[in-house]
Amino acid sequence: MFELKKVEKTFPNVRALKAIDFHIERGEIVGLVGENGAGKSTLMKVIYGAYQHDGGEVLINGKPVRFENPRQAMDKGVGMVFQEQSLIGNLTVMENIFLGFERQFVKFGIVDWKKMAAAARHQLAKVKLSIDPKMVTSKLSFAQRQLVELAKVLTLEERVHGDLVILLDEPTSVLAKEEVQLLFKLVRELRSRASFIFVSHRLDEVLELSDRVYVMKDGEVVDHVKTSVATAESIQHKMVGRDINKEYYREEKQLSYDPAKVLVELDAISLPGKYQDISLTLHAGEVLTLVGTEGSGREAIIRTIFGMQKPQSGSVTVKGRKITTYSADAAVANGIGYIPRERKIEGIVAGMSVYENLTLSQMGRYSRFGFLRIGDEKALAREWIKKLSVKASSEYADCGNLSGGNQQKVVLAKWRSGGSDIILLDHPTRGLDIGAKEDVYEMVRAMSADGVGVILIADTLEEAIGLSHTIAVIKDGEIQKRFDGKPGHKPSLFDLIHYMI
Amino acid sequence: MSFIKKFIEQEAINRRNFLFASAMGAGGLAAATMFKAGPARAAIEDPAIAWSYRDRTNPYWNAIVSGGESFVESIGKSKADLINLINEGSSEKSLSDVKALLSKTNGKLALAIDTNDSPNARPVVEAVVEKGAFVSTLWNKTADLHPWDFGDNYVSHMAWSDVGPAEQTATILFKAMGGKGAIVGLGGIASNNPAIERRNGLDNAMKKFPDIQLLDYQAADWDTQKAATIMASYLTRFGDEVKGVFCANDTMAYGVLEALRAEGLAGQIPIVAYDGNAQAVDLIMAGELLATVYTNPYWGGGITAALAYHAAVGTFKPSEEPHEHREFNGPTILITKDDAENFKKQYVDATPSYDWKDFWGPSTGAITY
Amino acid sequence: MTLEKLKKHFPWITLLTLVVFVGALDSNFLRPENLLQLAGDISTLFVMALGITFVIYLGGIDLSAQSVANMTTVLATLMLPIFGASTAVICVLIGALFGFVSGFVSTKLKVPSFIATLAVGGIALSVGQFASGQRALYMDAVLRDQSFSWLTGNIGGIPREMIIALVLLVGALILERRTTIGRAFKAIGAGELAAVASGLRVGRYKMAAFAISGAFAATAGLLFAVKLSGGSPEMANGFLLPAIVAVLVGGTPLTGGVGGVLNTLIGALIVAVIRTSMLYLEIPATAQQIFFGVVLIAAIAFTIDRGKVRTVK
Amino acid sequence: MSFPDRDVLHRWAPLLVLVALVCFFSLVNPNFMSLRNFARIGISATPPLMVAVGVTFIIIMGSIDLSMEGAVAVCAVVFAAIFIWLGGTLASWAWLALPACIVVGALYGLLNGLVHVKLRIPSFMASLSMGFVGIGLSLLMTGGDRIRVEDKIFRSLLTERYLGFPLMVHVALLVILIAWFIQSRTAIGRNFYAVGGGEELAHASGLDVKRVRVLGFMLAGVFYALGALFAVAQIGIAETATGYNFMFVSITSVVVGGTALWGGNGGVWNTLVGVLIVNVINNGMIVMGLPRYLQDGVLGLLVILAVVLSTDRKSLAFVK
Repeated sequence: MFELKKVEKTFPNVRALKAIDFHIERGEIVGLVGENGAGKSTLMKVIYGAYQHDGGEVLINGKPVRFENPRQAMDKGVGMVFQEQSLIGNLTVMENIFLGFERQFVKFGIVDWKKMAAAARHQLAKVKLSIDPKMVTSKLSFAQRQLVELAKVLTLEERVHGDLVILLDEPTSVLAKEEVQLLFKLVRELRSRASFIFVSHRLDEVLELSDRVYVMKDGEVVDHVKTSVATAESIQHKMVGRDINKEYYREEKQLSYDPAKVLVELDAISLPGKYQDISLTLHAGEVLTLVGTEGSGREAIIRTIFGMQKPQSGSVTVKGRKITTYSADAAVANGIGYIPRERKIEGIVAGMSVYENLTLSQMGRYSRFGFLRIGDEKALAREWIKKLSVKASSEYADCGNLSGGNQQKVVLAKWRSGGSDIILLDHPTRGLDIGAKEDVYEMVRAMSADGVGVILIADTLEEAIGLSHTIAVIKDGEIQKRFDGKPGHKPSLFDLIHYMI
Repeated sequence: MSFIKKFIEQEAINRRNFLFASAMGAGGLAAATMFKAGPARAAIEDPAIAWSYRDRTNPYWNAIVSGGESFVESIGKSKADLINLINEGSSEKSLSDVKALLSKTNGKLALAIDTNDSPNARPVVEAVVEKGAFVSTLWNKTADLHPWDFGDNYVSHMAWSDVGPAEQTATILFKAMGGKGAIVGLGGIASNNPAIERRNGLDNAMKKFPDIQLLDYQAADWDTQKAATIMASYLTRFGDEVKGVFCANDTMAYGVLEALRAEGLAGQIPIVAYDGNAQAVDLIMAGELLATVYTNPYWGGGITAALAYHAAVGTFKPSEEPHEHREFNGPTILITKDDAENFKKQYVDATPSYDWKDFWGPSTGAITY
Repeated sequence: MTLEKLKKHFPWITLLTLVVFVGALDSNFLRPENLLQLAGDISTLFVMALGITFVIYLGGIDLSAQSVANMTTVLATLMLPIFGASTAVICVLIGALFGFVSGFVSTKLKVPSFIATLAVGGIALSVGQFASGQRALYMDAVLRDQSFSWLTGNIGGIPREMIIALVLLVGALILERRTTIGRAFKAIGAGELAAVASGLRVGRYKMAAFAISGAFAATAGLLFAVKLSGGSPEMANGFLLPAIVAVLVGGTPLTGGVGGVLNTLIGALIVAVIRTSMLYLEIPATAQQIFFGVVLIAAIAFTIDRGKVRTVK
Repeated sequence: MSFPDRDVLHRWAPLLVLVALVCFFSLVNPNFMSLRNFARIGISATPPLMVAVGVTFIIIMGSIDLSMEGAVAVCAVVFAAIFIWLGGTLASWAWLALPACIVVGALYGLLNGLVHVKLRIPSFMASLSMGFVGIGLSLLMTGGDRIRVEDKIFRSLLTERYLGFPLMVHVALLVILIAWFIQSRTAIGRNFYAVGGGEELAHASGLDVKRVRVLGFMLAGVFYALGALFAVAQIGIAETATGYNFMFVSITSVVVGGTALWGGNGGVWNTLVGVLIVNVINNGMIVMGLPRYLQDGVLGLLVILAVVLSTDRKSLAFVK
């Protein structure tokens, strides 16, 4: 019923989509997977009208259509559920749900708020969310926001005659396990009303939810299989175009750390509303992983160590010295490096070259009397581009134009080249494809071997288990349980989840 | 050739510097007469004529330009031949525009200018002299800058001595109040010459009326709305104490009047102003304004341009004129209820025709410092 | 050459187009001494714009520059008899101090720079008015020539103030391209959060940018005071908007991180050409403002590199 | 949880600042606290209030509008010209000048919005340039002259009083109510908040952001026209200079009232309080007899103080 035939999209210098064939039937759930840069997001944008295709045809029930903007796509029943933060925080839930389509509640230019609230409640009921539609959206939890997003798209049901196609873009990335299950249940129920295109990095989830999976690579659909016959390995193989070591955490490579050398010591730090009574110790060469759900307080702990938040009580000791001033620059001076989750916002500076990004945290070392030694900076950049095999045309390349994995490498190189021996990793593999993830794991192991202490907030539990020496499970800002994660003695997924929820 | 020209000009500048240096000492006067005549140049044939002034949003400057246009027409050109340079209150733009015009006309220029701020007069005059063009200034110049130090090219400077007329309006105000009571004052942009002189006029009058008290005097920057706001606040602060208002110009008086009108006090508290705009004259006839002073900007605008032009074409040689023809005060006419109607007939409803070659007839004598 | 690559060059292409256009209508305009003079006359304004560039480059705005320059003309005139040539240093330091206060209010008290600088400008204006006794002041000619002859006149036909402006430009360019401060400015302008997360003391750098802007504004005021041989609390009026326009039209948008001091050079020249072109095109007095506005819209429409500005607010 | 408390405090901070200022000035000079003085403040606050309300909508969208001086000048001059041309009194066809003025304001705003949106020029620059155009346009129309509007009926906006306040203050309050209605009850009003809260998201949700922007500038133009009408009613003169000083005063007022320059929050009531704060300061400084040369500086300090008190600084990552 919704179909793409030989769809093309070309940007200056890049052929982003090459003759894409794609179809989805009524009530079907179709998965869409591919590495970063494979063309998934371009394809989605063509489908929901943010981009216009420049070759081939988009067909609905056999009739060619063309969407000039997202609104036209919506009018034809194509809607998009964006990743987490796509609701406007300062508006109420109901305003977000009906944003751009308020006309139905408007009489003589006046909005009938009661009618809108009632309609909003109706939509929220579809996703089984019982919140006040007059609530300001910024006060909702991540999971609630995701459901409001879905409810918003489901308003198409009333507005559009004919079938609905709903795109789900990484809907699970910020959800805890049980919330994911709730979402999946909901989607399965809703297939009586709509078809879904499910985009995710998490292959297991794609296989669990979808009927069929399209695999993309280099702007092409390289395979399309029924999930009943597919395996994660075969799909990964298609995505990457090479075999992946099944056990890619390579536990056997994990070395033990030096318990005699303490790098960071948290002594009963508390910050009301964020975390309470956290005591942790990080040793040289240790990978310490904080496990917990979204909003459990993990980020706040990391940001405290980096000096961006100040605990109300308790103390932080770095390399034997108690921290008195909480500021990022003091943390950097103490040899702490921070690799934030929002890579594009906090990690790299888009618009600056690789070498400029690399020395940002250590300009003092590459300058004399305030004047930069740009030659040395470039040499450093060339060295690390080679060391980490960063795919960049040269040290002059704009970091904003690098792929996610290569950006992450630049951020890592920034800290490592500056000699940081305490590295804080917040979701370092978020949004990376498998190949890039492997590179990150390799770097974590390399750092550990060099005696660097690493505190990690992992993207998945498997990652956490595979990489860490020590695991602290955090729930509602408190440490619930500590696990020793030495090879051979690793806790199971179930052990962790038990304490998380 | 240009080398020689440069040398001569350089000499002229050196002479000026020497002049300054010696003016500090006792020999200043002697030196000044010694080097009185600057480098005379041949007359310019058909120079461009320009007026450089503050803005077009003000009736005062409009009258200046009208006078300039009238002069331009009197020599058989069209109004459009008068080049307008508007500085919008920016000395920087004033100077840049003049330089650009000098460059465009290659020095074939007769310039009439108010330089916006007095310090700006020197660089303007120097630029004009360097290019061999002719300039007459109006209002703003520093006291140490004199036309006769620049030979023929700095033709003249005209200003109005506002102290006397302002003293007269203040006196009229005080008499209307019966010689006693309290007044408030509104001044122009504090550092402007006219603002300072008019304030001095008020102070002089106050000395003769010991029973008059000045409650407060604040700058309203020649602005109608600001004046209205300040007047309203005066009413709050002083209430019924205010028996009279002294305004440094007409446009502020309108604001004062509207602030009073809002309270139903228009016409009940005497106000005096300055400039003699048409609206002010009407207000005097309506009894809402007590007096204003007409400075005849129309004549000022015309004659300043005429002086520059005629010096440029060689009708007269400025350096042969006495000092009182190089720096002189313009005419002022005091307007009160008695003569308002007559004045309106003569100056507002009709435009008097002037002989633009009678350069110094209406003037009121040399500027004294 | 693709359009993308060409975009970088739009500002100076716009400038060249304007010059050629006016030159085609009146070839006098293209005389070298005329162009030289045009560039020379914009010098003072350019110096102020140069300072403002740093603040806009960080995504802020400095509306106090004109008031600081006004104040400086007064202070310079008052201090000349006492301090002689070191007046210049004192003025620049005072300007930097006012800029620093703006920066402090903006970064530490989190008042938007639009308001913070406007307010600090008010304070500068008050200082200027108070110090001047609300009068125009004149410099003693001998003292001026003793202390500041290096600021006036010509060297080999080139106005000295233009040379000063160029020296300052080179200084600013080195600051922007070759120093840690410049690099930090770039990082903060393009990605403030990343700069914070890299351990940069963002607050300090921002205050430094405002202080630099204040110092340049004071320099502009000083140059102007010496040029006009006097000072008044109104003398630098009319500088602010053209200076900001020069920065923007040169291609340093208010969003920060893009553009730079070289762009401001081009922007200042564009402003000078538009202004002067009115004389050559003989635009009537009452139509000059419209002309300026319309040409400005056209020039900005050409010069901004929209590719680098994500949302157009 | 101390969150709601801080929220509430910051929401009411501008009003508290206003009350504190009124108390302070009243202590210095008891005359300040009088109906007559409040009426005076009301008169001087009315024209800038209209302009500030107009620009509030723009600022809520996260844009800025610097064209108000040109817009007010054009509207005032067009109004006065038509008014005089059609008879010069409201008791004739000259009343048509009132709607004509509003239409001109809307058209001016429309043009401003189109330049901004269609040419994709940031609003700061687009509106700054359009401001020059507006000033120039009014200059072209008047040739620099002033147009006097002396009709007694029109001027009754200033001269007639009810409950101690002139008519124009009452009309202005009515306009504020309408503005509040637009802000909270109409789709377009809420869309301003959506654009200010997240432009790209709003676009992706199917909102025609460009249309909202252009409409916003148009609406602002209407309020500028109202500001022009009140300014003419207050002074009785329409001229190019009618628009002077509105730009910085109105934007300062909006920010002092607690509407953030980065958009998405604040509103009409904030602006009312902000305009009152600025006008109370201006009035109070003269009432307490502060010398003029100190007034700019004191206003600056008080504005900083007011903004500092009314912004929720802890929630801000950084400020531009």
